[in-house]
Amino acid sequence: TTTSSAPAPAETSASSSAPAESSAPAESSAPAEGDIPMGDGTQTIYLVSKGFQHRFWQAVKQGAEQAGEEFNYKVEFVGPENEQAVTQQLDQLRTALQSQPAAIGFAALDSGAAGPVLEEIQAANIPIIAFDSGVDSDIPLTTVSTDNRAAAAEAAKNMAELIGNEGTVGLVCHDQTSATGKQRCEGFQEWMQENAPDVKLLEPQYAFEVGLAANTAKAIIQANPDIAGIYGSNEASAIGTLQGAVESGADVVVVGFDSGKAQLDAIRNGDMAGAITQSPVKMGYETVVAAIKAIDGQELPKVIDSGFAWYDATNIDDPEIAANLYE
Amino acid sequence: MSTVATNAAPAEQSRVQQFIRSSLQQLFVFAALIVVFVFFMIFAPNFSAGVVIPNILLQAAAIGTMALGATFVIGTGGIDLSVGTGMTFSAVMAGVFMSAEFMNLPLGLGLLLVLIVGAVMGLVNGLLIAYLHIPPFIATLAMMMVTRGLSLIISNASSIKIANPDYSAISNGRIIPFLSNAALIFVILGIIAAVILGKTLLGRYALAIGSNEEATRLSGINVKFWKALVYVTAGIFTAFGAILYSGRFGFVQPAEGLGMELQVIAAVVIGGTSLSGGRANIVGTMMGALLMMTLTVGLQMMGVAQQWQLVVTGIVVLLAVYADILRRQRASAV
Amino acid sequence: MSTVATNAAPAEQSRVQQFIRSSLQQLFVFAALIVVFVFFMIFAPNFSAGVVIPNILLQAAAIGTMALGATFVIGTGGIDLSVGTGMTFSAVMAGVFMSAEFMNLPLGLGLLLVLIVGAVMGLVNGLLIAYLHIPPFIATLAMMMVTRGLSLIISNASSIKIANPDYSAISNGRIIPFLSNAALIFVILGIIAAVILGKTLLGRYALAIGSNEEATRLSGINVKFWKALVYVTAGIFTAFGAILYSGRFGFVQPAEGLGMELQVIAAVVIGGTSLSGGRANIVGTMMGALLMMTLTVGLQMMGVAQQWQLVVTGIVVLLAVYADILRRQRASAV
Amino acid sequence: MTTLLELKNVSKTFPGVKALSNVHLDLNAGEVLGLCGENGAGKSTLMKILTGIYTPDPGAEIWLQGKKVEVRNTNHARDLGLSIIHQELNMVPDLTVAQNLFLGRPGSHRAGFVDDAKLNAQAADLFDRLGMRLNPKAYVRDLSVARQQMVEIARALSYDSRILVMDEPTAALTLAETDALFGMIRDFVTPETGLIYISHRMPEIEEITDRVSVLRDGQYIGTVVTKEVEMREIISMMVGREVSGDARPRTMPESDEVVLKVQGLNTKKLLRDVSFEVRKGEVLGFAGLMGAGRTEVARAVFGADPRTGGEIFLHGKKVPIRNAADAVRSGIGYLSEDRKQFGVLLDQDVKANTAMAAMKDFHIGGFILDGKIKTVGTEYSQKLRVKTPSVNQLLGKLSGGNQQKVVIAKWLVRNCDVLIFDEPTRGIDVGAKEEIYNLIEQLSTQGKAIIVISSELPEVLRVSHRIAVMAHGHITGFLDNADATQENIMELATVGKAQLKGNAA
Ligand SMILES: Nc1ncnc2c1ncn2[C@@H]1O[C@H](COP(=O)(O)OP(=O)(O)OP(=O)(O)O)[C@@H](O)[C@H]1O
Ligand SMILES: Nc1ncnc2c1ncn2[C@@H]1O[C@H](COP(=O)(O)OP(=O)(O)OP(=O)(O)O)[C@@H](O)[C@H]1O
Ligand SMILES: [Mg+2]
Ligand SMILES: [Mg+2]
Repeated sequence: TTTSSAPAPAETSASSSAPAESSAPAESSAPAEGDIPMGDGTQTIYLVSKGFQHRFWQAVKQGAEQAGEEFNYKVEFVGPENEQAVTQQLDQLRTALQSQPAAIGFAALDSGAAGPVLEEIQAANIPIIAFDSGVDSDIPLTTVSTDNRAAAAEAAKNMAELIGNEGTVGLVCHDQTSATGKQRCEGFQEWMQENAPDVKLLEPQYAFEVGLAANTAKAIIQANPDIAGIYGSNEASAIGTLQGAVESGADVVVVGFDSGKAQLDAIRNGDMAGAITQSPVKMGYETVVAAIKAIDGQELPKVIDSGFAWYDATNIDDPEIAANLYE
Repeated sequence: MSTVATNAAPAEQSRVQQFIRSSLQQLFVFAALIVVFVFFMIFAPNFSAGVVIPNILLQAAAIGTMALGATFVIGTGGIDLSVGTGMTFSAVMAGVFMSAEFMNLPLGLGLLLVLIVGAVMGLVNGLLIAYLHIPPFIATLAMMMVTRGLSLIISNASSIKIANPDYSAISNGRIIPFLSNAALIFVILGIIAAVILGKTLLGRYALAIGSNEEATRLSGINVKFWKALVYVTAGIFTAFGAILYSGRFGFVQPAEGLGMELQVIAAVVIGGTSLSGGRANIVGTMMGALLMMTLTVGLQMMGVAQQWQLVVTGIVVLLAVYADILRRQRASAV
Repeated sequence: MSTVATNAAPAEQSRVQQFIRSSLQQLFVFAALIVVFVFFMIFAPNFSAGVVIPNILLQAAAIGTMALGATFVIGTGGIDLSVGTGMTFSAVMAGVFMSAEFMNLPLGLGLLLVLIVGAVMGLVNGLLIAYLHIPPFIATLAMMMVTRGLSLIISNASSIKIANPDYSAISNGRIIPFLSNAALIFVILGIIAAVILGKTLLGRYALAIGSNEEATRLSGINVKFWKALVYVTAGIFTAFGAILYSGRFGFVQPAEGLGMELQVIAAVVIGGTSLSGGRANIVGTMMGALLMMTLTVGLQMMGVAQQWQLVVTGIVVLLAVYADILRRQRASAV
Repeated sequence: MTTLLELKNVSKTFPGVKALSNVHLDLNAGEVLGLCGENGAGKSTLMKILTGIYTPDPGAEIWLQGKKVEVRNTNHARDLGLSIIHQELNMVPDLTVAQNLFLGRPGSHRAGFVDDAKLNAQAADLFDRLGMRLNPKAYVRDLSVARQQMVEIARALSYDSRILVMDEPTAALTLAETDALFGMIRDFVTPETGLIYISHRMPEIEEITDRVSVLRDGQYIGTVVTKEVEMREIISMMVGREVSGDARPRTMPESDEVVLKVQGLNTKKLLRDVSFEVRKGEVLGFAGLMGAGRTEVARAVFGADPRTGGEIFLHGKKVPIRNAADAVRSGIGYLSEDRKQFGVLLDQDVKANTAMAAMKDFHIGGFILDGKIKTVGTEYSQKLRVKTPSVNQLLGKLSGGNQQKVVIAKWLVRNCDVLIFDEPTRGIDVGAKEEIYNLIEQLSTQGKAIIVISSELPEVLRVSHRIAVMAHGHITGFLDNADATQENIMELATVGKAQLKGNAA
């Protein structure tokens, strides 16, 4: 088994010291070492995320609220119904603008769509921070994100090792159209194609719910009895995939993404080989911190990496990993 | 004969009177809208009418326009579940026609083609329902799947950008100060829909079919034809909705639209149109769409957690419909 | 007088005969199922009956169970849009009752409470619809939003794990070799539903209400009560569905369930139950659920791209319903 | 005299039913042809074939003024000058009277736009011309059945057709309205036109028709000239045997025990202080003009509509009736006048409909006793001579009259103490009518308290021991059968509003 060795592992482990002990979060991650001014409690920082109904986003929210409490800012947090609801998200962004916050954080579902609203926000002189994934625009002052493509590549790399660099591998991706969804699928495929010529990749299937993912995984397994591994690109896909594998009784290596109680248990007891975790709490925290700095007029770096890490049964309880896992 | 004379109808009412009377009938959803609005003015920070009203109008325009078409369908006693994904499909086709990467057609031609796409979609629904007698729920459910699939296939599951600034101006421009064109177009389409419903054979027959299809048939009306035409009309309104929706951000997301049909139907029903057909109300539909959007915007601005927004919206929808039912019961008991 | 005498109806038909005759009526969806199945046997690699049938049964069990309840609702001429999110809500409550982090109740008590949750959900729907006269579409749409919100609130938007292996065994265990318990329970519940529909007052009155509510009321039947009871029944089936669904994974995802209502309704209608009420068919519903699931599994195994799966499923649903309509027309034209 | 229309060799087969076989019919110019036959004889079916709604079995011929035609659909029929008033109401409830009147009519719009003001004016003109008092702007859903029937009649007359078919147009009408209708019919018939008139009311047939054709069991029996025969003879052609009818009830109630007592009944819309009693074994008739409020009394007593005042006593005990279930539980049965809307489950079978009101007797612990339902259903179908291939037939496939019998059976099975029959013989043929009268009589001798609401005065006189007459929501008087005549009933039924107010004050 491997431990984290992603393209940016050093920062990852460093940065993942997390807001928990956030007495000194600034030193841990922010390349720009400004100090963080306290707010007066009246100003609001508004985060428009990609969702609200999954634990991942709740963890982001939690991090954001932590930072808000610490520095005396109010934090509002919204997200659309699902990861296809781009226009709903943009409406939420505009409504956020109308409530006149001091700063806005924005996790764009579609990197190209937000232009007009971002211009409005800029015109209203409200600083905007991108998080989770980037935006095709110069307007956000910085982007706090995970490199999803690299993270997916890390998953692929581990998968390849686990199956001995050969065999058939299936993908159950969680979303077909969003940038994150695509990157998590493509990053995995690209790494395999470049580095594991003996691995046969199946056409990716899409399933955003546990039940769908389980059924999909079973169909993949039945159609390909020689299957060696399946990758699930978020919590629901990964858990569903695992269930599908269990129900089929097939010996399949399942590699996942994100965390959550069921996934953690599965990894602990070895049913799932391992998964990639991002640092959602930290991502929320850093986004708010960056916003506060922006309100203060400080310069921000172009990108703030919130990191990711591979975890499996061997390192799941390491403090720097555990801090980024949520149940 | 009967002595309780019905007597020659009270001298011909003027149109204005008629309109006021019928507006009074719609008062209920209007009252609900006002109540909700005032509530947010008081309790939601920064919810100021000047900024929020144009915004709500802009955001409600697309769904409201789709709801106009759905009012006809529901008036016949039918239903259109494909309105959300059909909207997306029309928008994807707008992208195909007008974006630089695809056909890059001139605006006028592009728009015309989008409307034709909407009409064809409606026609397919209409043929399935009127001529093959497939229940509307099933026919449009199938169309929902098919249009969603096609959107993803055609767009290759990528969002499409329509860079043409004129396209964007259809929604975002302001011919009238303070009112986005989307809102203006919504209102104009609303007036057109009201005229079609109240003053044309199409509207008359739609409601007749919804009220008693067999009697309508026996009156010598080609029920199949008019029913199909109702779905075509709804398809055209859906295409208008697609233009307003995608024009706002100059951009189309091919996987959107699922679930939107429920919002559309809710707007229609809150507006007083009966799901069993026969009675329909265009002004009510418009108010219904605005009410839903006001709730969305207001609750967000109040900072209500989103889980709770769902609960609150559900309850407000219930209250609005229930109050309307109570009012009608009282009215008919007098 | 009459020559076509009423006369002692052709000697009392045996139950078996009756059953065969009514099965023949359901033949159509059954035939469609066979056709689809054989198609996949030929064209989908590794689609072998031995493996796939238990699998399809397992996967269809939850939705099929929910569809059993929905058959009653649709039989009254109503609809239940809250069945998907209501299922999730029941599952979340199962998590609350039985997972270690929450109440950690013993299995029996936990299951009972889950069924009670389903019944209460149904009761709320029933009261809104039967006693407050809110149209089923709206009442259950509101419930859809409310239950979805509550699921997220109660679970704190986290998935809940129910570690109890006995809970898992409800779905995944195999009392009968080769057949998962979920499938077995589905079949048993199907038989119970068929008995309720065909042999009890509840079923009789549900269809009477769907056929002519006013006439049923004037026959001295407490329509409100029985209608509410139909929704309660549906709620209980939904809770059973929730147990089968979440039991499969020992795991509950509170954001799931949206959109499932359409699959459920599609299964019911494909099975021959009329959306306008008055006619319902339990065996048909079960076949309908299996047909939908066979399509999903088969198309995936054939390696059809998912966009195309949507299109194909839409078209097959249309064909299935249309062929059934043709058959009925022919039957009544003879 | 020229032959306007000739039907030859018409047969029609429905699944399981041969509704018509080789029927012949001819209509002369300038005449009213009566079409008689028992329930299910095939009258409506024949007329539906004539007007393009059903396609006949191959071999049928329709000759219009000497030309053979094929009627393709309703519109084509109308183009050929054929129009029909159907037995069942065919109104669109959510449209207004005027909108209904001109629905689907060429020339009712300009380039697809409709002008309601113009339609209203035209409708008002038409009503004036026909002497009907109807508000063109009223919604049809708010009209009573009788008024809807008037709209249907107006619509059919306004088509200026050459041949008009009226399928039981007076089923919902009272005598006065029937007279008015006959006036319209006489105006309609000119040397160029002809009218086919279907009714189960023999006096009407006698009064309005020139010739009568008779069908029995889908067979053509013959045609007679009305003036040359006694109605008895037509009836025996219809039923194939003699039917005699007493004019008055043959039994008298024996008990003084009051079963149902209604006191001070008021409703929001119409009823004012309606009080009456029905004794054990008594048949109380309700007479009155259209809209007098008889149905409203029945519905209020039965709990189908809300009361604003008034008390109901059963066997001397006050019963709180708030809805139909309460009423049925306390032993009241109500047979509605609007069968299609309130009486039957069209897509359920005969036996299920028969058992519907008495399900308490047909289940054990919620489980239904299908065998018992079938036995009882068969028993009552035979008793009432319901014409159906079996008790498993869907009710929607029975003729109107046979549906009515099933509804009656439903209440007989329930075995209530109080039975309210609202227009019990509407659409029922003479033979069956007499059977129903006998049934009512039997029930009264069994000690039931019975209310019969009827718009046919002979019927009221035939069955009632006492008669309550209503006008404008008031009971204007009670008459013992012995004292009652058509004349003194009409007198009470036409008491003016002003007089009533005077009384009340
Ligand atoms: N659509 C149908 N399907 C099956 N049978 C039918 C249908 N319509 C009529 N019938 C049958 O055809 C026969 C003739 O019916 P029809 O309605 O013409 O009788 P009718 O003479 O008009 O009787 P009534 O006086 O009761 O109206 C009846 O036995 C009836 O059950
Ligand atoms: N002039 C009218 N126009 C419209 N509706 C009327 C009129 N007069 C009475 N009605 C309605 O018709 C009904 C009249 O009462 P009801 O039906 O009890 O009369 P009825 O004596 O049974 O007469 P019938 O059943 O023959 O119409 C009431 O509901 C009343 O509102
Ligand atoms: Mg008839
Ligand atoms: Mg009456």
